[in-house]
Amino acid sequence: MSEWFAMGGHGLYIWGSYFVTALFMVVEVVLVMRRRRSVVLRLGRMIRMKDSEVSG
Amino acid sequence: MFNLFKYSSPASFYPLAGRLAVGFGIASAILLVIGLYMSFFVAPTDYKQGEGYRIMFIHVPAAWMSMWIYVVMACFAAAGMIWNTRLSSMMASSLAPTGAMFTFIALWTGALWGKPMWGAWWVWDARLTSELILLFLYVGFMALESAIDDPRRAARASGLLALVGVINVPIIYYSVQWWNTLHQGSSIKVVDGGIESSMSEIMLWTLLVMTFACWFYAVAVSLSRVRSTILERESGTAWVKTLLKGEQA
Amino acid sequence: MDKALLEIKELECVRGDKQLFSALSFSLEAGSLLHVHGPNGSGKTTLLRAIAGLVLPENGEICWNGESTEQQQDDFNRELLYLGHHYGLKFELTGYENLKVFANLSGSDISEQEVEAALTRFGLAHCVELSVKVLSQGQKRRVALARLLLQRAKLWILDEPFVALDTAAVALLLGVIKGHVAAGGMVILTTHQEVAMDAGQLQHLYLGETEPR
Amino acid sequence: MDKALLEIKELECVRGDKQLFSALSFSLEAGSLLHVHGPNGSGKTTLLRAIAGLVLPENGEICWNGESTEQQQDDFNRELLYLGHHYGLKFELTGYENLKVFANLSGSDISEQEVEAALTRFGLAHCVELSVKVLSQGQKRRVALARLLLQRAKLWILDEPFVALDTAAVALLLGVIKGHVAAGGMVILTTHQEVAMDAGQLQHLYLGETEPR
Amino acid sequence: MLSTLRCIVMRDLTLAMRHRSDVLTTVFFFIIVVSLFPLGVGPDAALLKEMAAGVVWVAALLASMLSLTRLFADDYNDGTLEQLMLVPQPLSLIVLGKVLAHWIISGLPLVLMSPLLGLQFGLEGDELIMLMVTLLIGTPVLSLLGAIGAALTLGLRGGGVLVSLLVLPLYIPVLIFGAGAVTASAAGMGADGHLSLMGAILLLALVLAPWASAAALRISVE
Amino acid sequence: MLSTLRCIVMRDLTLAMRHRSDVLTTVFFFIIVVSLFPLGVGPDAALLKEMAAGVVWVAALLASMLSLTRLFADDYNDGTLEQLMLVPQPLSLIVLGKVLAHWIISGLPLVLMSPLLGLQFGLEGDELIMLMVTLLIGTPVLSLLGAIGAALTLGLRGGGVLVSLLVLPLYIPVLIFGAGAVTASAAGMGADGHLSLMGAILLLALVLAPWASAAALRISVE
Ligand code: HEM
Ligand SMILES: Nc1ncnc2c1ncn2[C@@H]1O[C@H](COP(=O)(O)OP(=O)(O)OP(=O)(O)O)[C@@H](O)[C@H]1O
Ligand SMILES: Nc1ncnc2c1ncn2[C@@H]1O[C@H](COP(=O)(O)OP(=O)(O)OP(=O)(O)O)[C@@H](O)[C@H]1O
Ligand SMILES: [Mg+2]
Ligand SMILES: [Mg+2]
Repeated sequence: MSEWFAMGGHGLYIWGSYFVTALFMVVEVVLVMRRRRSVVLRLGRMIRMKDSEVSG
Repeated sequence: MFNLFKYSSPASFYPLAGRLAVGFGIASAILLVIGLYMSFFVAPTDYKQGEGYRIMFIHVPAAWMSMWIYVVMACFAAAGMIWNTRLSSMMASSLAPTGAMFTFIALWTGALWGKPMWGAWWVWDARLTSELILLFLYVGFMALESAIDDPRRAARASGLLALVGVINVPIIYYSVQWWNTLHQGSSIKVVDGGIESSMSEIMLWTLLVMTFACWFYAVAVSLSRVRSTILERESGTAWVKTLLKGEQA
Repeated sequence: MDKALLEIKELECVRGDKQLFSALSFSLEAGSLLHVHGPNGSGKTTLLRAIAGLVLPENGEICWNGESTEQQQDDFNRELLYLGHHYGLKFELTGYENLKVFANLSGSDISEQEVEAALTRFGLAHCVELSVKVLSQGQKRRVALARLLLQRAKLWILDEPFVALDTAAVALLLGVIKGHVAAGGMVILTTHQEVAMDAGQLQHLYLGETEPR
Repeated sequence: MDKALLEIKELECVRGDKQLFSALSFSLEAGSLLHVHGPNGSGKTTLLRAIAGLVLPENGEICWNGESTEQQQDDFNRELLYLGHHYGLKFELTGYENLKVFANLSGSDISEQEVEAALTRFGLAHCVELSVKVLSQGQKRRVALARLLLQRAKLWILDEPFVALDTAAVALLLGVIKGHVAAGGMVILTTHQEVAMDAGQLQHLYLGETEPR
Repeated sequence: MLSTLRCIVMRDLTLAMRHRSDVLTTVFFFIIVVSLFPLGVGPDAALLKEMAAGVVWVAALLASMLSLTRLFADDYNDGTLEQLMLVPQPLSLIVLGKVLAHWIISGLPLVLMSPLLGLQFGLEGDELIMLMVTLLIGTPVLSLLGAIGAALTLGLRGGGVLVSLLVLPLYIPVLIFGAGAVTASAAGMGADGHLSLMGAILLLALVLAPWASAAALRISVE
Repeated sequence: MLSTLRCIVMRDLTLAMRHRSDVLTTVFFFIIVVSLFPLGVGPDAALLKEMAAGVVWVAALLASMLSLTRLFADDYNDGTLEQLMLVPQPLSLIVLGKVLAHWIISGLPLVLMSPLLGLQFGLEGDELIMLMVTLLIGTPVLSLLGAIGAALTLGLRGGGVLVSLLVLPLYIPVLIFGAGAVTASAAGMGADGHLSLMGAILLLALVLAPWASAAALRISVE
């Protein structure tokens, strides 16, 4: 098994590539989702506040 | 044709984008699992490079994506400038971060591949250099967009830049290639050629699967990014209001 | 071309996420003056800039002699003189040089005497050879206003033209505006100062939520 | 320290080859307002900047509580608030952030509520989160003026503070000035607009060749 | 048409002459940057000669770029730019006039100065002439492309650095062919190919850049 | 004292963060300039390795200098600077705060970025560390000295180029010792002498520059 991970001496390079790629993709997805959540929250609050201003 | 125009309005595109993003996301995940399995367990060890060549299965898709996304982005920007459709410029700006990410990944994996193969992290080769410049073009696009406060102005300015950039991309590509062949022997090309000729059928298929996984990933991510942008820019309209009220409740 | 006509049709302007005005329509004939009122931030400057073609409206159209100004920007610009909050002067040049450049660019060919006469009329005779940079606020403003006498534009758009002027200069400018309107010109202006305006056909436009007081 | 006192002694200012004023002397006590009059280019701005220490006078002295301001620039600055033609605001920051920075730097420690109250008082409640750059002229001016409410300066030097303000804001600012003078502050201001001023001890100073009309 | 162009060029030249130091500073910046390299790299003559064309060209790029920020910024800040946009002439013509003036002020002096710097690095005869010729064709392209960047970044904070980020990648082909031509001629190979490519780039830029800059200006002034 | 310093530094950092791209652009400028050289000089690895320290240092100089123009200019144009001068605190303290912020924004990122660029040019191990250390000591000096130039050229037209003219000569000692240290360590010689000289320059600049810049500001704002 560990031999497989060593990848014939190229393990560091291969795993370095795959790991960084995975990291970037995960981070990008998380960032996109977080942005979406914050946008929905912020705009929702804004719209609610405007509504209460009009009615109240 | 009629349908296309219907979906070019943000209000009707928003839900469609949501459904498409989920679809492409799932497809990308499935292809990614298959592709990773193939790249590590199915594809044979290369007779010349040993295991090291397995970096190819992300390097090459990332490199292809980096260039393809720029072209798509410029097309959206052009459509946005010509027909003044808001949605196009939003798509352009939401493609850019993903494109920049793939460019960086291509550079990173290339460097990690280069060390064992050429003994150097970096050489000033034509392909490498023009990829680096592509990263600068992406960063310039994003920097300009984020430097302008007003979103509509930002979209128009960065769209113009994307257009100018896309004229420049082939010029850069050929100039760098020519510049390089003038000075340096083609030692690197030989290695490349070696890989290509030795590429077995199964390697080619793995590469293809991984490429489509990356492509679908890019589509999914930029579609969900554009959804946030649509909400922000259309926050004054009635449909966003009703939509958000529904989501809060 | 007999009578010039400016028509604003269903204009809407948005800044950021704020709609400043929408469905704004009016028209302006030769020989009339439009005074745009409104509290700070109500969108007067934005409206004036939109008419001049410096701001892209969200919706609506601006027509000059029946044709949209976008289609005939050059022709419209020839008839237009816009003076905004900024002076639009090169501070390193003298007042004379500044006026000369504008006269040249607007295509009218104007003699030295005319430029000098305009400067003198605005009380700047003693500082023609000074660069605009060292002039006082009011003097800078006067240099910018001297363009009114030189360029033969039909439509004047003046954003707070009375700012920084002393009482003598305010009276002078009022006279110039009245003369222009009487000669069949058109003027659109805003001002927060109380200035007695009664030139030609006087129209009023109120922007903002507050009603005229 | 009982009563603050500003004394101008034999002041002379020269710009280029032009002597703006010379042998100008006056003094200003706590609770009084000085209105500097004069046509465009008569040297009002120059005088105000000289008092604030931003222009080096050719001759003469400015004394604060009996001592030359040059000798005690830091102490004098603590008592001084100068608002000129420029707004002195960072356009990229919001109004709130701008005020906060000035309050911090002037050494007075001011709570968020106070800053918000000042902005609200000047009718800017709805645009606290906008960067100053996108505000209208009048709104920018209001942000700058909100500093008057926050910094506890004794001497206010205001160069044409009413410019770009709508009528409501002019009335508001007048009230603020009167309040400051009544509470023992000192104000020096210039304006070309006709504003009804009758605060504390009202003094007038006429610059320029023309006599008061 | 021509009188408008002349009026704009003369106006900008007059403004530059009002501060004669302007013209000099670009040249001096060029000279200083070129002179920094021997200090940083060390005084090895062969190494320096090999670097010469590259260093001179990079310095020219930077000098031209540095003066770019000023191209529209002054006019923008004092409101003259919006007045120029209201002039009854095509905006791209006015842009062309301003670019021309910019080149005369900050490009031409570099061309005239370059042989001297080449000499310092040990270049000779043909190489010097080639350096001058490439700069003569190349610097107008720098001004033209730079105008796009300057127009796009107008009124933005940190415009100076941002403009370089946008513009330097666009400059790369000019740099490669410019420096390449000198090196090729030094190696005894013909540089005709390089030169005709640069000419083509110049033509392309001359046609497209004023138009793109004008579009960018309209966006920025809004 | 300290609270004033903190307030100024925080204010400038907030301003920079408002446009996060500001910070990035300086770094990218640095990267781009360094990458231009191989394009100009050609891709010969040995030649490039020999140039490396010089090129990186010159690029750092230029990047730091380019962002200098902004140091006081924004504050000057909108009138904030005259307000800062009226603050009841020594002006040199305020200058120090602004310089500190400038270094954090535009110096520190260069230091952190330099090893990567060194790698591209084929530097290794010790040389990379030495490159970083010299930049760490050197870049604050660049910001400090640069502040004097920025203050002197404030409000002058073409300040961008003029400032480089004033400041680059002042930078030369830092450049020589900085690039020299890297070359020395690459050649296997000790670089201690270089480093301690750079430390001395840093101390001197830290004491004198804020004071000199404050004096220059008073002259410029008049
Ligand atoms: C930082 C270093 C590198 C960068 C920036 C880079 C960039 C690129 C780019 C842009 C492409 C797509 C070009 C095209 O399709 O024409 C590509 C493809 C490829 N690269 Fe790299 N590369 C790097 C290092 C390497 C190394 C070290 C190797 C192998 C020894 C390698 C092997 C390949 C192969 C096999 C392809 C696919 C060629 C094809 O399209 O047929 N790359 N790379
Ligand atoms: N990005 C933005 N987000 C929200 N509001 C904005 C934005 N940009 C501009 N605004 C608002 O748009 C308005 C612009 O008004 P404009 O300058 O036209 O006012 P005005 O009537 O000329 O006022 P004044 O009398 O003060 O000159 C301001 O109220 C400003 O706050
Ligand atoms: N270098 C110079 N040579 C000659 N005169 C100069 C020079 N610099 C400034 N001046 C004059 O100095 C005066 C400066 O006046 P200042 O700005 O103080 O006027 P002000 O009273 O504030 O006028 P305003 O009401 O227009 O604001 C102007 O008349 C200007 O022409
Ligand atoms: Mg206004
Ligand atoms: Mg004044």
